[in-house]
Amino acid sequence: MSISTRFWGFFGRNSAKPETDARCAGLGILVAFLAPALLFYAGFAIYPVIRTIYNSFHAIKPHGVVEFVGVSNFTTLLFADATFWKAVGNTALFTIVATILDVFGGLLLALCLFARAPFAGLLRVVWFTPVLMSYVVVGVIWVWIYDYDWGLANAILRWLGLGAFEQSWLGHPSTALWSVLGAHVWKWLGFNMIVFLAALYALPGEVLGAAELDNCGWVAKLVYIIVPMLRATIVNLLVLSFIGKMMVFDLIWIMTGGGPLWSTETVSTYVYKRAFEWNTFDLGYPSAIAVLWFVIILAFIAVMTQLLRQRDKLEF
Amino acid sequence: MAVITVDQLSKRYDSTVAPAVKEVSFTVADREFMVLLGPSGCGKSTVLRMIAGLEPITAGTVSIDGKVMNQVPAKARDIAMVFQSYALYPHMKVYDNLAFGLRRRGIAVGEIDRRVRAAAAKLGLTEFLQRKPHALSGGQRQRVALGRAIVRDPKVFLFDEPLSNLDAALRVTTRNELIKQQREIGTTSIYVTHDQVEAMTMGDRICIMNLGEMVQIGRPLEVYRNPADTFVARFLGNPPMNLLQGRFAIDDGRAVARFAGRGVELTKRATASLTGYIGRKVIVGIRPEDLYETPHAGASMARLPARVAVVEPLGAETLLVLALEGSGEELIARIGRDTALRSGDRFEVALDTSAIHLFDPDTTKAIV
Amino acid sequence: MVAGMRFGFEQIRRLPLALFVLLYTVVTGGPFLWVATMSLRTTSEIFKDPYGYPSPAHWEKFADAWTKSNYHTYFWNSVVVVVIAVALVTVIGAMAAHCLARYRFRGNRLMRFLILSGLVLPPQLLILALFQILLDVNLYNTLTGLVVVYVATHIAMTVYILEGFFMQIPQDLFDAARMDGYSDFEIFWRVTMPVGAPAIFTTVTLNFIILWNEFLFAVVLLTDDDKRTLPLGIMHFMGSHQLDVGMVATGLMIAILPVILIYGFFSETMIKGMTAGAVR
Amino acid sequence: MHASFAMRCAAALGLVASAFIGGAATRATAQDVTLEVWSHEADEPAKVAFRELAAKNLEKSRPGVKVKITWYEKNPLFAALKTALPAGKGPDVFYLEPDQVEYITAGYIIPLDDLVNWNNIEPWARKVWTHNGKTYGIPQEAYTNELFYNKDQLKQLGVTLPANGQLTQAQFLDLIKKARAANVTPVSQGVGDRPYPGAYIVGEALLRKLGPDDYQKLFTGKLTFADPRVVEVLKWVKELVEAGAYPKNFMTLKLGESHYYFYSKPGSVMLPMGSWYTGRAFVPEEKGGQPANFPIGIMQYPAMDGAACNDCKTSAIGASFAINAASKQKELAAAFLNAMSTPEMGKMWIETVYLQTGIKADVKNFTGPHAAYFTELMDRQKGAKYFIGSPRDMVTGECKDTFIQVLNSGFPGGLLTVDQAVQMMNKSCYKG
Repeated sequence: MSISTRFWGFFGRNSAKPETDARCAGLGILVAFLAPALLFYAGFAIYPVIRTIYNSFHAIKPHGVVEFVGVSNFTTLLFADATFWKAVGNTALFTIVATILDVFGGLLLALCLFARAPFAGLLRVVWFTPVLMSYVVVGVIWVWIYDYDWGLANAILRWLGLGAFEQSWLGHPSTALWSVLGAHVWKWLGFNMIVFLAALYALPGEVLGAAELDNCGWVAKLVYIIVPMLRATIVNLLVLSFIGKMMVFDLIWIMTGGGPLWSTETVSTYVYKRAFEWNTFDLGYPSAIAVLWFVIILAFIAVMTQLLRQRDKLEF
Repeated sequence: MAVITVDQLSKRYDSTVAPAVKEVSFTVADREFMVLLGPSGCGKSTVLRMIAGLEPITAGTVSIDGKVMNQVPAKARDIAMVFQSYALYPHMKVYDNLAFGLRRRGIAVGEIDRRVRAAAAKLGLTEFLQRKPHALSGGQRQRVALGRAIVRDPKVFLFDEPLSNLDAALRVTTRNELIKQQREIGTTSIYVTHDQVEAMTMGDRICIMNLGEMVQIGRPLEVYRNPADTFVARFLGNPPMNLLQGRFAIDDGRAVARFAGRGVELTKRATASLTGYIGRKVIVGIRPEDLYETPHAGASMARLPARVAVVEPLGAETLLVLALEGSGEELIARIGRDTALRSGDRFEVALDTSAIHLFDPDTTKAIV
Repeated sequence: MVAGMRFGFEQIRRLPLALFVLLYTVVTGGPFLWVATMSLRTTSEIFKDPYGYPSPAHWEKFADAWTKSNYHTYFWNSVVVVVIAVALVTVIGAMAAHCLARYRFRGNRLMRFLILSGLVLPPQLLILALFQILLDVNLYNTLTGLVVVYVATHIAMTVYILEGFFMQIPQDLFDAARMDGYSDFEIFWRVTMPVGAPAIFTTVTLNFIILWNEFLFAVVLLTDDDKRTLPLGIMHFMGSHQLDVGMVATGLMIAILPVILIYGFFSETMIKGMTAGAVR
Repeated sequence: MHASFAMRCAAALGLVASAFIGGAATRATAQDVTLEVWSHEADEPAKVAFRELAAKNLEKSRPGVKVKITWYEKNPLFAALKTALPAGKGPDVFYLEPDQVEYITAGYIIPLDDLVNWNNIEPWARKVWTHNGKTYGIPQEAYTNELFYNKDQLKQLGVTLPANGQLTQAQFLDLIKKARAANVTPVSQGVGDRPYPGAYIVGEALLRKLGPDDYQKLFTGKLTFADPRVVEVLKWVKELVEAGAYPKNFMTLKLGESHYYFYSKPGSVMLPMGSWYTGRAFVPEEKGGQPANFPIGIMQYPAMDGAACNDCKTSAIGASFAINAASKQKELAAAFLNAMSTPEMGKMWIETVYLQTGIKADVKNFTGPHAAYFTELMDRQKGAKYFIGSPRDMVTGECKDTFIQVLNSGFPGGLLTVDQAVQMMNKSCYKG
């Protein structure tokens, strides 16, 4: 009998749960199922988080010198950091708008394919390509598209005779955030589309007729029939998309670096700046930003998952 | 050979709430087909799952052939179960669904194949063996589920509402087929349902449960004729037994039930058991089929003035919803199909006084 | 005759839809095609005319990237890291998801909260602590270390998707398997995994796409050139002075072709799979 | 059943774990001594060749020593360093620039005073790296902030430079206006990927207007931006901006792209840039360099009215190298630094990189295809009074962030009025 057998056996014996409950299992079984995930997770995700929380209450000096500063990082953050609040505002705006555009745009795209658009099979691949590109490449492409001189956006405007509307899209505070947002939505629409497409195919046959876009009154049908039936999918995607947007970093970092004049500064870029760009090795303050943000996101998720509670059973 | 004995079986999920199953005891004889009947949430499925070993037992014992099974894991009890949802593995072909339970038991491949094909032939599934469940009709899926139990050749079959997902017509044919199979194989079976027709037609015996407790057990007609309480009285039979407010009295030495403004003499009743109820309230139960449009000779009949509220012709017979003039209570009568009565008509409904049931209004138990 | 008219009528009704479909196809496929043409042109050609047709087509750029710029190394590093990480995170995540979805036990909710809260961890912040931990366990600057980090940081999303799906699998299936004599682990392996295949497939695809393009962890946790992954390889051409646009595009095509091919082949399966549940 | 499953599980975990450990173990078995170096500027062939030659020289003089240089781009390099150093790791030697004082204050790099042969280093360059009497980096690249221009363009606009190459404030504004009228972008500049290029003109103007002392005070928080001289400079720069001095894609134009913009497409009259510009522009044309016959010229930044020091000019140290405090072979690391800093190497630097250096190098005559350019560069240094250090070396923290957003991009980008710029800079930087 090996040591490991006795180890697991020990846990098994301690379990008070009888053998016979289909939904209960001995501690040994639970541990066996959860341990690998928890090991990875505890070591390389939870532990770093705990360190981060710890750091947020300290000033980190070089060579392992740590000085307790209480909540001073947080008070500075909450009451004296205009950039942070600017970043919060930008992130909130970005998150809300991009999430809604992403999810409902994805739904509309899915409906297009679902309404038997020609070449739907090919389009499903083409429309998904932006999802497959890395942020670096998406960022570079869109910086070019938005370029004032040779960018595609202005080229099209001039070609349409709308030269008066040409812009330095990423160069002006009033357009920069929206321009980045456009690129971000462009990248992720395809993902939401695929998920919705799957959900649409899974709808019972009777509503399929109603889902056809080319009937008159399709807006009403969308609002009163399709959206309610896809409620679970929508909520699920809203949560996923929401989380992704709240942490948006790569694309903004590549496209604008938070500028011009902080107009695209998000919480993530601000954390990164404070941690890596601010001539300092002190992680206390950036940690405090991350912790506060983490708490805010968790609160939002908690509210949103309440909506997820009713999960319909699958039919087999 | 398998005798199942359930003794004082109880289940409590949460100490703050009333137990889900309270001290249920019964014995299922070898080769017997026992039906557990009751409304949803009455604890019948929990009893079944405790017998199966899928649910821990709070108190009491489950034994098979005299051996206590409480701590024996499900897989070692040699029990096969058919689920309401069929629980077919969606990713496996019918063949593999049938073979899945055998493979785990170290049975030779050839033997597995023989058993699977035999079961498939018996159930008419041979041509579907290479299909996956989603390509089968409801009835076919049901048969696969049954087949999965049969191939195992277990000591005990457990059925958890296996017909409730079928449409009405299919349910009748599958019901008959299932009984035929069980009689042929002769495996001791426990069948859970909330459908009283299934219970009446299939069960060797019926065990009726309500609110976690066993109310009555017996052969179907026995139970039907002598319901132990008002719950059983109303649960068995469609439409259910009529229950009216009444009072018991002794009039000139005769036992009389007063209800609906009349006093009705109770025939064929031993007055001895009723002495305690003299002058007290009772519940009077009358089955719809014991009511008639006109009294017929040879039986002792009483008559109650009533007004026809609704006429429901069902073809073979007609149901009348009556409002009793004496008390305003409602009564359902099942009468011949050629009645001329219309809604609004007044007449005196006849009842067979020998078929009157009496129940104690406090305990709801039958007064025998 | 009537049918023909109907058809024409329907076509007119469908015109706006068709136009929109065409437009969106151009918007999504256009940039990709643009990068594709650039991958066959030199940087100076591109600067002269960004939207030009690749003539002559410089196919040799692919060979150059593959050999001279070490792309074959980056490519195989990416393959090794991503395949192993995705396989591990799928199995490990599925086990945890199965456990959370299937068993009632004290601490279930806490455990779920703990794991799912990983969804909202900003990676920029984890990176510093992760670096130190990898050093402690001697995994810094190793592909293994990167695999470990990828697994740890993607467990949360994997569990989130899988748990939602596994919860919807009827308990009867598991009861049936249990009565058939299968152990807990066999039930996971023979019932949960195959029945949950659609969700598994979704997480595999998603994790693959994300990890294949992952940059931040790779740049900080790997230093040796012969250990770098593809996204770092592409960065090679994004010099601070000379953004070698042509080679960036070539690198991108090398990086994206496998993903597009896989997706092109499997999108049908994936959708069919997701139809049964998954993220839905 | 449980036991067997548990065993299998444990075995699987063990397997995974041993695979990890196995993977890690292969690293630490090198027999020879390896010196690890992390360097930026992977995309500058001349500098790559320079440093690899130094490495080879060291390997030759010390058998058994291997120098391993890992090439990075700038941002990834510092991301890697900022994680490695706090953990007590990182390479023995790494690339650093003088504005990164946090490495010194945090103690992650060691004083080199007793380790390196300082006889080979220019004293003024050494001074840049000297903090509290100790020197922390060896300066390799030195540069001056220059105003490059296209000689043909200037001629076409009908503008001639005075002998000293310096226009007045008004003349410069006029030049900008002339260029715009001729539909030519006056100044190629972009802040798409760098935190400083947008501030070249305003920075140099402030330096000459205020003189070195007040200039330093301004960027160290001791002088208010509301100072009338500062406001005058800002007003002039605002006029330049409004006259259309910068390209329309100023905000997104990357450093490399701004070079290309200057000499190729669409072309501009001027390019304010560090003199290291040529290290990147003198690569062959097919690799994105400037055309061989490009008429590059160098003018002085314009003279300010009422200036304190119109001969003043920013000189700064760029690429430098430092030794990791956690290095286990500091002596060897210093030997590598010395190997990069010999007079021969200094000569090679100037002749191949076409750039000044902090290494003492005796170069009298320039040869090669770019000799004329280098001669002109040296000409423009005559009589110059150097201010060592650029604004980005002086500002830190919030002030640096504001400098980047305001003086580097928002203000020259035309997004801010003079008042707003003054107010924002004062809020973040002025401590008086």
